[in-house]
Amino acid sequence: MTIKGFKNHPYIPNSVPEVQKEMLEEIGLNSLEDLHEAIPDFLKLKNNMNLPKAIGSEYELRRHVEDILKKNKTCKDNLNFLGAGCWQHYVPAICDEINSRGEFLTAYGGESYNDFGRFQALFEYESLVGELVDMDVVNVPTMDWGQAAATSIRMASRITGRKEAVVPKAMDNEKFLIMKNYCSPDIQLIQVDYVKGTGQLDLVDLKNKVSEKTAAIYFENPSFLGFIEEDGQKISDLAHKYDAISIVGVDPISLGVLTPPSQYGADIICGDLQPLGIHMNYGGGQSGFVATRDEEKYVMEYPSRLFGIAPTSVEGEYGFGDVAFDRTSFGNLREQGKEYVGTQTALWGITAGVYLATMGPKGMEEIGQTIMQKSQYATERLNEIKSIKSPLFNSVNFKEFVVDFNETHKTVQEINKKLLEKGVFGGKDLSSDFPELGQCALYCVTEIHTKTDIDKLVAALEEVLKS
Amino acid sequence: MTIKGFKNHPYIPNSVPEVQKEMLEEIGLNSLEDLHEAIPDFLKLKNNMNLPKAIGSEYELRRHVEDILKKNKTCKDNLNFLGAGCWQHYVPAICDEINSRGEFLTAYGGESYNDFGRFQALFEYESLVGELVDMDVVNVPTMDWGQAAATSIRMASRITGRKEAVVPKAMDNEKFLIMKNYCSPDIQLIQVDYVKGTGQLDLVDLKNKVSEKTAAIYFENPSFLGFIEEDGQKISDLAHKYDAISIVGVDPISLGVLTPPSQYGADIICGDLQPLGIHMNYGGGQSGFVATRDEEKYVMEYPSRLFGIAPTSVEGEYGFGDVAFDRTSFGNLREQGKEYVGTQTALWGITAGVYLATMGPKGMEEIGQTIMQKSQYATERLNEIKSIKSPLFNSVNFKEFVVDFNETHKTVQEINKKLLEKGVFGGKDLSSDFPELGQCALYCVTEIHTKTDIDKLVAALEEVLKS
Amino acid sequence: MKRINRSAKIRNFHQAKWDEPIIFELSKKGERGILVPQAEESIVKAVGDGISNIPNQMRRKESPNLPEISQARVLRHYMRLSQETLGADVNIEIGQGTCTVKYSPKVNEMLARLPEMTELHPLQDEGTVQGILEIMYQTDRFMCEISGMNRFSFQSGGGSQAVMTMASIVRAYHDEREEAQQRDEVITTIYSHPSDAAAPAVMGYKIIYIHPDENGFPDFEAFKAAVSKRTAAFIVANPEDTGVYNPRVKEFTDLVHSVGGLCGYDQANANGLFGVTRAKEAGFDMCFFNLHKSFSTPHGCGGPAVGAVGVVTELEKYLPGPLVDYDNEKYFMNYENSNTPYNIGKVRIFNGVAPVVLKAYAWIMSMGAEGLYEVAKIAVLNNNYLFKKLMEIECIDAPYIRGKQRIEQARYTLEKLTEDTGITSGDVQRRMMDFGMHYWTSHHPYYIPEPMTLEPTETPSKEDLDEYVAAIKQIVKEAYESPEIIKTAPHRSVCHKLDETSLDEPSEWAISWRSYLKKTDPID
Amino acid sequence: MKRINRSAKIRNFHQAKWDEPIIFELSKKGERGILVPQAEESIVKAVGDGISNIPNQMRRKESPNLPEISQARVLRHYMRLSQETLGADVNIEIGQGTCTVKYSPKVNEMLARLPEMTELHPLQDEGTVQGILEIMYQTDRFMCEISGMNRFSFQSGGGSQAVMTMASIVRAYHDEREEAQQRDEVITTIYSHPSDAAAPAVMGYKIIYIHPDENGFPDFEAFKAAVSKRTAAFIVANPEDTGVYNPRVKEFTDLVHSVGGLCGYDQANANGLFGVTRAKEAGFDMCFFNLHKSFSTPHGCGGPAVGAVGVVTELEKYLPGPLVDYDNEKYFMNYENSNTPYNIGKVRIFNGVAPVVLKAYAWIMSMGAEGLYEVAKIAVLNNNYLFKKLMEIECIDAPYIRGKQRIEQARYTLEKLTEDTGITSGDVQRRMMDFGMHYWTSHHPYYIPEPMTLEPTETPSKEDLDEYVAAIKQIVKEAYESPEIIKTAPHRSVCHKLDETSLDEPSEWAISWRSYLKKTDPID
Ligand SMILES: Cc1ncc(COP(=O)(O)O)c(C=O)c1O
Ligand SMILES: Cc1ncc(COP(=O)(O)O)c(C=O)c1O
Repeated sequence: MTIKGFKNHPYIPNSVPEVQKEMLEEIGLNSLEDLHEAIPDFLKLKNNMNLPKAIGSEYELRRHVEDILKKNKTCKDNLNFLGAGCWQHYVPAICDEINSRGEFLTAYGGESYNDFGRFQALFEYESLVGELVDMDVVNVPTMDWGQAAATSIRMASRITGRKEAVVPKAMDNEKFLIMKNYCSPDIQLIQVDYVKGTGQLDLVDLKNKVSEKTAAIYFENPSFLGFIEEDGQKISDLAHKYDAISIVGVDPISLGVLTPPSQYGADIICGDLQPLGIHMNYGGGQSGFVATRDEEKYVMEYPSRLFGIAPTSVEGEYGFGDVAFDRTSFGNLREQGKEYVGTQTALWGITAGVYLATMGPKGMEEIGQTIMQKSQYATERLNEIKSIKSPLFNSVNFKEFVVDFNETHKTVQEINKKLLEKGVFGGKDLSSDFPELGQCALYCVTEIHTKTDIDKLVAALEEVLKS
Repeated sequence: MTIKGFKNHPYIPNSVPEVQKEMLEEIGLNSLEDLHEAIPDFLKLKNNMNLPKAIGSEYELRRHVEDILKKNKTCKDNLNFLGAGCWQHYVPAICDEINSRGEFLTAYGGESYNDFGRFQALFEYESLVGELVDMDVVNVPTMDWGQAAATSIRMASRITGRKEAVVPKAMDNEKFLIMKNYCSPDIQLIQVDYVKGTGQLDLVDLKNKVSEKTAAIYFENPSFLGFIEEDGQKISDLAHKYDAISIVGVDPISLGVLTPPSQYGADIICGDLQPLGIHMNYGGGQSGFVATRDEEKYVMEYPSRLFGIAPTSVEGEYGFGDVAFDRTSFGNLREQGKEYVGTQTALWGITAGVYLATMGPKGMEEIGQTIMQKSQYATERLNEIKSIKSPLFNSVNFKEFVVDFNETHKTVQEINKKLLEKGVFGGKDLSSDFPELGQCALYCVTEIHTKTDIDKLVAALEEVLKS
Repeated sequence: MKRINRSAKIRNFHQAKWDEPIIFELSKKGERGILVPQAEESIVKAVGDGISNIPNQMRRKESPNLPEISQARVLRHYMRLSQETLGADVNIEIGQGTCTVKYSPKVNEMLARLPEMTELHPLQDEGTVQGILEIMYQTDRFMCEISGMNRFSFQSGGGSQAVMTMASIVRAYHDEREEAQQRDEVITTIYSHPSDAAAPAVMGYKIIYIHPDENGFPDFEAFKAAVSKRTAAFIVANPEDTGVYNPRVKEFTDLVHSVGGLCGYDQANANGLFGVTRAKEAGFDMCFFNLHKSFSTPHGCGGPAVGAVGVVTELEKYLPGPLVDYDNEKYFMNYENSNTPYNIGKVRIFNGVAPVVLKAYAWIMSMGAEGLYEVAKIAVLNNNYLFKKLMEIECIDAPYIRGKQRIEQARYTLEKLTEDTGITSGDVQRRMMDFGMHYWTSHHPYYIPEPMTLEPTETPSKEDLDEYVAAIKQIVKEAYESPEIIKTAPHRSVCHKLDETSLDEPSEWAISWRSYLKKTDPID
Repeated sequence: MKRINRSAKIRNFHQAKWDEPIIFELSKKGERGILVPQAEESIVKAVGDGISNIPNQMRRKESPNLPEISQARVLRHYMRLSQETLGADVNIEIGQGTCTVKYSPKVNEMLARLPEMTELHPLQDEGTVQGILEIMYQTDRFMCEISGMNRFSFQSGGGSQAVMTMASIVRAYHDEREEAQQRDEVITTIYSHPSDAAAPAVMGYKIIYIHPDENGFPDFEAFKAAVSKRTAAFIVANPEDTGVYNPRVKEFTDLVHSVGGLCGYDQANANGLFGVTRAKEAGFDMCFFNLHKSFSTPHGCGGPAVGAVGVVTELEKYLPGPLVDYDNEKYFMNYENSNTPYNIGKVRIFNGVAPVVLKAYAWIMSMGAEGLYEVAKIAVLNNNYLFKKLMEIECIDAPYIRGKQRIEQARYTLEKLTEDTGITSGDVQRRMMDFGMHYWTSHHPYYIPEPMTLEPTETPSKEDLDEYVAAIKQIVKEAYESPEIIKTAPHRSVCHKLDETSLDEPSEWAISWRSYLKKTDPID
């Protein structure tokens, strides 16, 4: 065994040999090697692991990693129109300031006695999202929208005792795969078609697929393809007619201008917090939420932690704690509790809270309106290009919209490649997930796009299509 | 008057009209206009100021400023060999982490009862720099090295009651101008020549200029031109012989390997903290320090605040306060106190403290050694280029050195322009401040330069000189 | 001046206490926290107000009842809340057993916050994300070397989701073999993490628990009795949170294999074993590492995080895709296994939490093989030093094997203290806060009575450990001398003892501010 | 559950108290906080150890006695100290009169921390720093518009240095006119900042103080008597920290001009006057703005900062150079005035603190002319609301003129409180800390007995002001009912009442840790 000691590492105070000696003496051992005597020899590694040599200094480490990262081309230095589940919105400075505060960044599982601020911030986050979706109960965030939707369906299944859920065919395939895996093996997901011209959920097909076996109807608003699903109330009514649960997935940044699903019959609302002050992070910014009314039958089915407010032994003092803790897998019932809980995305929850507190009602209204205006402008300008149809569907869009390139006789892939050369990231290529649409792409326009940006896209596309 | 109200600005909570009304009522006024009735009408502006329209949102502001800043080319994306009073060293992440903590960043003039952490951090900074320079007293930082040197001379002048100070001719002209202005009108600065071959202070000339009228001899180590001033003790002895004070300006990052001036007779030490964990900031990172022995006659001449440690009414508790506060212009004597005090560069002091606490003795030794090795390597490699002499002076260098381009028959300006095209920032052109040297440049090599970087410089220079 | 006497061992601590209102109470009609970009006039001219064409029923009628607060006040509020949070950056993190809270170097955080990381869209063209792909690829390679596994996926957003991913793989594996119906049991141990039971249960598995023998090893006889053709998998931590390493682990995994089951290793807290022993040699088919624990990326109050799931070659095709590959020229997303018929699909959207992978990469690069080995040594040294010191306190015990070292953590019992004084482990937990310390009892149920679970990692110094022990000693002393101070603790925290009665009472609990307002009567 | 009663007006506050050792006490031999890059082997081969050739007497023999501490512990230490510091980000900043502590927007800080700002060397080729030059140039333009002056220099690193710069200009101006000998007096007022006297004194000037008349205006008769051929300059704040605006200011400046002197306006705290009135119209030849005060850039515990000095055209040639200019194509450093014979030279190395200028630029751009005017209005509104509320408290008074509004701050007196109860303003200061508040007495000497100087700026909301007043009221009540609690305050801060005796005693004071150790005997 030739493993050499590693002395005085800045991250390991007790790597100092003298200290080790003192501590070893205290526990009655002679050498560090003795520490692992509990592990049988035949299980022990005989050689050093084959890893790159440690970088010798923080400076070199930084330069090394920065050199690698420089190979990335960012949405800041380029013009990005990708959305499809991860959206480029403006992140207020205050959001980054708060989530980089060491205390929040490095806290974990303490009690409210130690981590009072964490509990309050997450309680407030719950409350703020509650106002946005107009519901009384919101969970401490889960992984992402996909997980939130999957859990919503499992909740519905437990509440109704049923094993089928109806979902739209026109949804994000990745999200569908998450839900499918998480609902396996017992819950079946049944896909409902959309209306060809409008993209709206096909109510005829839906009626055929809903039955007494249906635990829930899950749909999204705005839909994955960016338009506003207009028949929310009808869909919810249909669910309720069969004593099924109406679950709506929502992009929270739309809720300054769009009706919250609770107001058109949703029993469970879920969605992604990433638009609310969280960087895209190559998809690492996603964070799921679930919201319901404050009814025991719903609350008791959440797998997540739910932070509640409560008094303390001192008058006038707020306290916080876990509501119905034993409901979770951290409670006494373990796997008999609801699904499972663990590390999720709490810091993004706190961040979304900061975002909503900063934006306020006016900010949320205005951002919704700005997004509507800018995306409509983009839609219209693109539609002026002869061979392009924009939007493909005859519905009102929010933020995203399908652009039809079929008439260009070029593939979206080709077009996007050319756009890339001009520093433009074109919309998501839909041709493999939605083969029936041929060559279409999902474009995303938010408050960060200026008129100049949009005009630049149009000009770039015109050039690309000319060549 | 057509100034329109500006409602609900995020930075001005009481810009809400309803609140204004309530407050105005409380103070018995009818309108905001009445608030300034103390100002005679003829002094009032009649029109809006002619300023650009406010940028409407944080996002646009950010994009606007970032677009401007993008016009800068940084020392991170280019290869920089400029030093000359502002040096590119590695800034440990922990330094930025601490000085961006909102509490430190936005604190100001509170008492130790409110700002205990600020007092402790600055007391510790004083103590840490004290160890580095081997002195018992260090001030809360002043503006920059130039200011620190100027104040040191004023201190010496008050202590000795004399009005002349001897300074090296081979020093930074900008620094000299600061000192000259600050010492005016009463103190005269007399320049001492350097030895032609070595750059060392010319002891013969020095002897001629020192007299009973001399308050202080000020010299630097390493000198402005980068070499180690070898006769420190002799110079100090000479000062002391005339009951003058020996002041040494020092680059603190050299003190892991170089003797602290207190050990060769310096009575006052000054210098710049910028190398100790502070970004260059286009020259905004400079921060001066002054250090002396703990003798009343010295301590009582500091104009700066000096934070001292003291007990409190509770056993075992540390407290901090201003030592000899009345000495300063903040004390009861105002202008009869020592010079003046005010906002200086405290945050850089805290930062330098973090740096020194992080580096420790070993880190300071190693960085000194690394800098010596790398700069020697650069000197030697450059000297291999035929038409270049490097270093010009026959002395041992620390970090910086003079490169002689006279034989290239090109001006430094031309050369630097060509280097710039290759992404290399060449050394400071000395031709106007040191006309006697002809075409020479002051190069700076620190721990951040890799062998590859230095080799790149050499190759670039070779190419430039060939063309 | 006399020298100030600093000989006290117990810190004279008080947590920042700001008595902050709930954010809604800060609302003042009309205040704004930020201004939002408006559409340019020419856009407005072109498209109008943008919202009139929203179908009426889908147009929000009343603005959301969010608070209206100026920016400085929002900032102040959250700054204060942050000070009221005992993150690892300010604390001696020893008292969160099985959480592996270690130092998260600031340099790594700064790297992860560069726009070259934060401003990447997950669907960007591969050519534009070569940097982050390289990092993901290399980290996969490192994980393989550390575990002996063959391929890693970084999709799982935490350890529990990693267990879920393992359970999904188990299901897919047996599905492909058409044994899914028959194999409906997952075996674990009582001291493995609750998620090792709960996540497989979501996937439809019955959970069989193995209890420890008198040494604290999972009872091999009981295990033999449990393993059968119904066994889908054995999912276990080793050591469990008792810190006892099961030396016969290979016999366990062999047995499971012999009946056709799979073995998944919960290596959330792997840092005591780096470079010492690996999943592969112990016979596991899968394992996961919590990058936010053993690999030092910060916990963020509970995520974002990564549970990196590694598998042997045979199981690679089940891993959620895409995986990052390298063709000697460029890095690319490999969708191959996503397209295999029994692939589990996705567990998290896109490519997992890439910044966490980046931080783990940077940490590993600052350690190297020797550094990781040192981490393991010191984590174990620290734990056993702490163990020794605590066991010297009379009323503290730790069940199970003596003589051998615990690995990186241990579960203790304060049963005797409770018997002697009535002070429970929960009481001690609250009192520890008065000294600025985390303290954790254990997961539920409390198999060990009055449990206390501590895990020091390699981060604390000997002084930190001594300070922690001194605080425990102080509390033990108080328990015998003045228990009231403990029962009424905390005294130096943001809040005092919680009145928990409402939290389990549907008519009273309040999970949001609006709910609280509805359920309580205004004070007049 | 009953609603929690939050009607208390006084915050139940405690500052974070960590009881941290001095950093040296954390030292453990052998620990490292960071590793430093080493010269590559090939370099070592080429040049050796690099240090042997240091002349022996210049080679350090014993390492500096710095502490040896692992990185996490250094971080923890400073994180804790930061929590123990009442920065404006966490506090209601009202109690630091004449400091203009307002909100420093985080977005500006983030901009200033971009590498395009931090990683610039001041001697870089102009072509490579067009961005920062543009910002400096534009900010100069803005300042000119705000003040009516003609040209600004950003070299001064604070307001006091700005006064020094003005005094230097005064000297240069009279030098050029060969009147420097004769003109050796600078006139100021007792309520102007101490630096308005102290900095000119460094430049060799005798200081003449004008006292206020019964209204609080600088006494014009006394002023007339003081002005003479010996007058080099009049340097004054208006309003001074009493908040009283001198409406006859133009008569003052006219008088000084009539004898050949210059007038310098201390506009450190200008935010009450933005868009309302300017230095130019009041007849000043020079003025300065504290960007770190009125223009919102953070104070940083006392710098880095910028005192932007503006002058009329005639004085431009004395300004320290270089200045930034624009030739309609590119921005450049103009050294013209540096080369004029009577130029003052430099006051700060290089180009001043550019990131502070950047932050001020961003702040102005987020305000515009209307926003700046609103700042002035609200700063004055806040101050006068506070004034009204405080003056309702019986034992609080503020000397001088009634009826007219104070501008952005005011100096009060607690003389009656002291007479009644023995509680001094200094006592109140300490007690305010128990409610988490700054409180400032005044500059010395205390011309107004038992002074209290408050300046709210436009940042606090009405609620913040009310909370501040409530705390003062509470203390006043205590002063009459239970003064002991005030005399022994603070109770909820990091430390208790300081024993100040050693601080003025040369044999006892300790300005560094090593000095403290030398001067005190070890405890055994
Ligand atoms: C042994 C073990 N397994 C699994 C987990 C779950 O990991 P996570 O918290 O990331 O969901 C943990 C975390 O506490 C753990 O310690
Ligand atoms: C009126 C006035 N003048 C001058 C100054 C000095 O400014 P600085 O603190 O930046 O040196 C101040 C600062 O308090 C001030 O308020």
